[in-house]
Amino acid sequence: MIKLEQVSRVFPGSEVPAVVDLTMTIGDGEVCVLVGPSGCGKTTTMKMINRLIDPTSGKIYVNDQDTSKIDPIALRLGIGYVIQEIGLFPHMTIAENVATVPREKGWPRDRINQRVDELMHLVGLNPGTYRNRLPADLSGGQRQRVGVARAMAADPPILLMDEPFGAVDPITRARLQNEFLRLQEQMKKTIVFVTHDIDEAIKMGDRIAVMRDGRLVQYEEPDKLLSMPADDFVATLVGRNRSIKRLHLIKVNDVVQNETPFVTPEASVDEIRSAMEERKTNTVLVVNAVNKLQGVISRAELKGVEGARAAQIAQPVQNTVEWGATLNDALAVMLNYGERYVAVVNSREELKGVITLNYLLDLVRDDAAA
Amino acid sequence: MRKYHWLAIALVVALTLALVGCGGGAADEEWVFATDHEFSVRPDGLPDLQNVYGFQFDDVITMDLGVTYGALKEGQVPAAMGFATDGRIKAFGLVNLVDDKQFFPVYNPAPVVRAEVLGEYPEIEEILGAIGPRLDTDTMIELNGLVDIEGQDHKQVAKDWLLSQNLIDPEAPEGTKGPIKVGSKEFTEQLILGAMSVFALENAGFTVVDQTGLQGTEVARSALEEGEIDTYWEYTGTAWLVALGHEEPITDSEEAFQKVSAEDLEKNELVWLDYAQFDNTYTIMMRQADAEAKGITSISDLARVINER
Amino acid sequence: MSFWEFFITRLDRVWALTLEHAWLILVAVAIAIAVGVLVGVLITYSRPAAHGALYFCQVMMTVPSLAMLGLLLPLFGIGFTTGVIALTLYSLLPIVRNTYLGIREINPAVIEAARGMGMRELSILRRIKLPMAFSVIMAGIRTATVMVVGIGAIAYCIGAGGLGEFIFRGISQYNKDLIVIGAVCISLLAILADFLLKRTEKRLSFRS
Amino acid sequence: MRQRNRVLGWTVMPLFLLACGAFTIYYFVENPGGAMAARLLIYPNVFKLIQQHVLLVVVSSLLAIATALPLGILISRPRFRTLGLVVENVVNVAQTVPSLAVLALAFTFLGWGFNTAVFALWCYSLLPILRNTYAGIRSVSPSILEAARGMGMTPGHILGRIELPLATPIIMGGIRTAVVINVGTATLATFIAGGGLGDLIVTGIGVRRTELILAGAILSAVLAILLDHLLSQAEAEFG
Repeated sequence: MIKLEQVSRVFPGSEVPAVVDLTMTIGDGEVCVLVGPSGCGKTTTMKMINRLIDPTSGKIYVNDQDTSKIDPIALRLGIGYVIQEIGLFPHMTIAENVATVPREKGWPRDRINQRVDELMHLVGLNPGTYRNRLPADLSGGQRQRVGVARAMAADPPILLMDEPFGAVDPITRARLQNEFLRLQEQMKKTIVFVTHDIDEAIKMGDRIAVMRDGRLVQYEEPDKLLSMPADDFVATLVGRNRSIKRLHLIKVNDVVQNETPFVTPEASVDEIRSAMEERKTNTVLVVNAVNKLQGVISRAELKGVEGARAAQIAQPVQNTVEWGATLNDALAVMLNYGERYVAVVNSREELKGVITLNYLLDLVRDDAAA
Repeated sequence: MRKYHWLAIALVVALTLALVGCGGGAADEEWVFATDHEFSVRPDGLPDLQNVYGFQFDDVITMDLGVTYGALKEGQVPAAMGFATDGRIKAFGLVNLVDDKQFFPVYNPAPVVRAEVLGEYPEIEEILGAIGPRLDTDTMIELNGLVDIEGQDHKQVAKDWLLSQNLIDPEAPEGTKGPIKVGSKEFTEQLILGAMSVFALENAGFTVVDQTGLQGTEVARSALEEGEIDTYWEYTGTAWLVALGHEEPITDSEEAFQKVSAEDLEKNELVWLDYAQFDNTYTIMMRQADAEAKGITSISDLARVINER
Repeated sequence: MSFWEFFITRLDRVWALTLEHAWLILVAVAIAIAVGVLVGVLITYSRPAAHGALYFCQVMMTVPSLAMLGLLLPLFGIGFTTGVIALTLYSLLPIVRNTYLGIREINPAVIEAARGMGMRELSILRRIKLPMAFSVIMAGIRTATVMVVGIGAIAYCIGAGGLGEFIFRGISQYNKDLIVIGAVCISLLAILADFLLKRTEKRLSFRS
Repeated sequence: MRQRNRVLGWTVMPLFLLACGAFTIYYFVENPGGAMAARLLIYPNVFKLIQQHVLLVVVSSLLAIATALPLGILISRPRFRTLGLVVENVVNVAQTVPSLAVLALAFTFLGWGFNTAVFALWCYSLLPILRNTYAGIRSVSPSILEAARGMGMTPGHILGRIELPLATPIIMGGIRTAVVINVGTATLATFIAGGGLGDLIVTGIGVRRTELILAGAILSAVLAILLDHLLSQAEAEFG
């Protein structure tokens, strides 16, 4: 648990304090996102937690210990720290980068090596391929994964993340965010996450702290923040399309449906037709015995192919989202491919179900009504 | 601003041409004198020489000692300073002007040794003292010539001569005593004399640290006084005027040696060993043909010619 | 006597003086690296000190090497030691400057990341700052070494020994062969030193 | 503000340096520290040596600029691309050759004197100017050149209005380096009868008179700083 009590910070030579009288508590296992326009004091607040910056007044407690009484080195070794990809050490290999904190802590070599492999697997980088590469040889997304792995090397209970996905393209960013959320589900770390992107905040945060001019304006769960903004500033920040933004908050996992019919690859044309009739849809998905998605068949493809099997006429499925994505991702995919549904698959490409456009429309309408 | 570029380039070219045009050589009838650095400031050097003889060169060019001979030979200057024992004077067709007012003192070289070292190894007196009396003017001119004209190595020249005089054996024994630090100044004669000291000491079973080739009198002298070297060959006149700071030059060899050695022993605990037979005096040189054509044989003649222009 | 005959008769001397020269450079540059990197690192912690030191370096570099040698002469006497001191002073300047600039050029985010992860200042220095500034520091060392090879020749004037002997003796004896031997040996020594340092740098530095 | 800095740069700093030089001359001529140094440290003599030194530096530097600049421009032209690379590599190696070696080698085939010294200084200062001219012009981004060509500028205009102005800081850096090196190397000219402040220094070393060494050293250092400053000032003016 991290507790800030009336924390203020004034930088020398500056009349305006960077952070004023900030009091907040971040619960264990929670992702707390600090969000606000640049210069609002969110990064300063974060850096005060690991004492890269010391508060001018006020107290900060980490696990009920006053941080000003802990040696800053010991404090930092117990807190993971992720910044944009530029924070990687360009002269060290990926393995060396990841091993930084364990080496600082004086772990034995074997244990470090083992841990590095483990972490690289965890963030989806094959150690055999990437261990001895330099950061410059990696793509932006890969570098960001290294940054996360590096912060988690010594398995710290707390992570500080300063715009960790800021420097990558939107598609990669969305993927990294999803991966990270999935990791967090297993790890249950206490995370302080700084961003200026309200969408990212809504997607990532268990609680969101909106800051402005060094003050905490509202500290709420994302859903509440969207439905009940504390003042005009927050309302403007979250934007007029709040209801659509709520789509960010709902995971496909929670609402996946089975409206589109499935057939086996061996199904005949008649079987396919009847499956469509049964659910009154124009498409049918082809799924094999181990539930793996093989393709899709629409009414148009059924013309003049009497006697063929489903596997022969199935088209590849492009409109899929991964398990753990949000409804917003699902909507984006639908719009992209002009389909009224998306297929939800897990990382082994097994079909988990579908989400339809009608469902989304209902959801947004309900919101607006409420 | 852009037009300045062409302006700047044009300016550069113009200035260059102008300066190159100005930088022409000296006019023919200019009396330019070539000297080394030390001679330009010594009490027995150019400024006082000009005062005593009452004339003034138009220009003085300072250069490395040894370059003066070549400069004179090639006709780039009409007069230059040199050393009387330098082999190049004869070889280059130069002539020494007579020092008719006896401006220059005598300069007999002798090994000067720190008394402290001599106290520990008294045999050094005999070893180094034996060299000087066998060196007369002709010998020294010849030895210098071997280096400066023939291009032989000064060490080889020194060794060959010592062998020919039976002062050393062909193979030096293993060094067991010492070490003795031998110095010398930078010019050829000093290098030869220094090398002779080195070989003679090595022949007598000393380990020798070779510090020869020091830049100038004062460097060598203060090195000796401060114990950075133990011995080097100094000239009586130079020691009298430069090191001991006297104003009146001594023109008799024996008198100079006696006075210098007595004072140096008393003041600086330095012992002068037996001096060489030759007097390596400074000399004012001209090309032989040139001097004859102008009827110059002495420095007074030179002064007269320059003043009567 | 042809040049080559002349050269062969002096081969021993050439070799001895080249070694002497190289040793002079080696000692001076080694001391300069130790002191220069230390000073360069220390001044990164104080802006006024850094400005002062850099300005001092810039002014010192304009003092002609001959003058510097002359000024040290009354203080330290003739010989190898004075030569080493003068060469060390000269080679300090580019090393201090480049160490400072090399460390200052590092992206502050990298250093903050290291601090944020709990690295101690000493290990940041050893594992982040110095390795990342390595190529810039090496460039300083190369500049210093090449420069000092040349000044080493002039240091013959104050009895530091080395290849300057050939040049100065060649000039005063009007002996062209001696001058050529001296000039060529010194130049080769400088080129060789530069080449070796370049190789070392390539081998030790990370790909960028 | 910038205007004021410029005026100050042309007046205060040079005047201060000149005053330093004048004081140095005055102090050492009045306090030569003994009869030996007094024979050399007299006003006409010191002024003659300063004049020689300045002449050595200025003539050789101007010659070097006048040759290296056009040469650098020439080898940076696309059609001399290979030549440029060759020259660049040769210059990089040649720059490691010590100045004393260049001076001594020049002496072996040109004999002693002012002209030899100028030649050696010219050779030596050619390199940094040539290299920086080439590097400066090559550093101009190809997209800028393409834009200029696309707008229909002639090659001459591209050189005069785009390449040279953009390369000016680097070229001026080379010239400044060359001039400062020249001031230092010119002190060595005395060994081959080139004159200059080296006369004071070498004589001072020879007869161990600190006053002579100091006078020569300070005056040459002041000269180097002054020329460097004036050049940086000129760079700010025209750059």
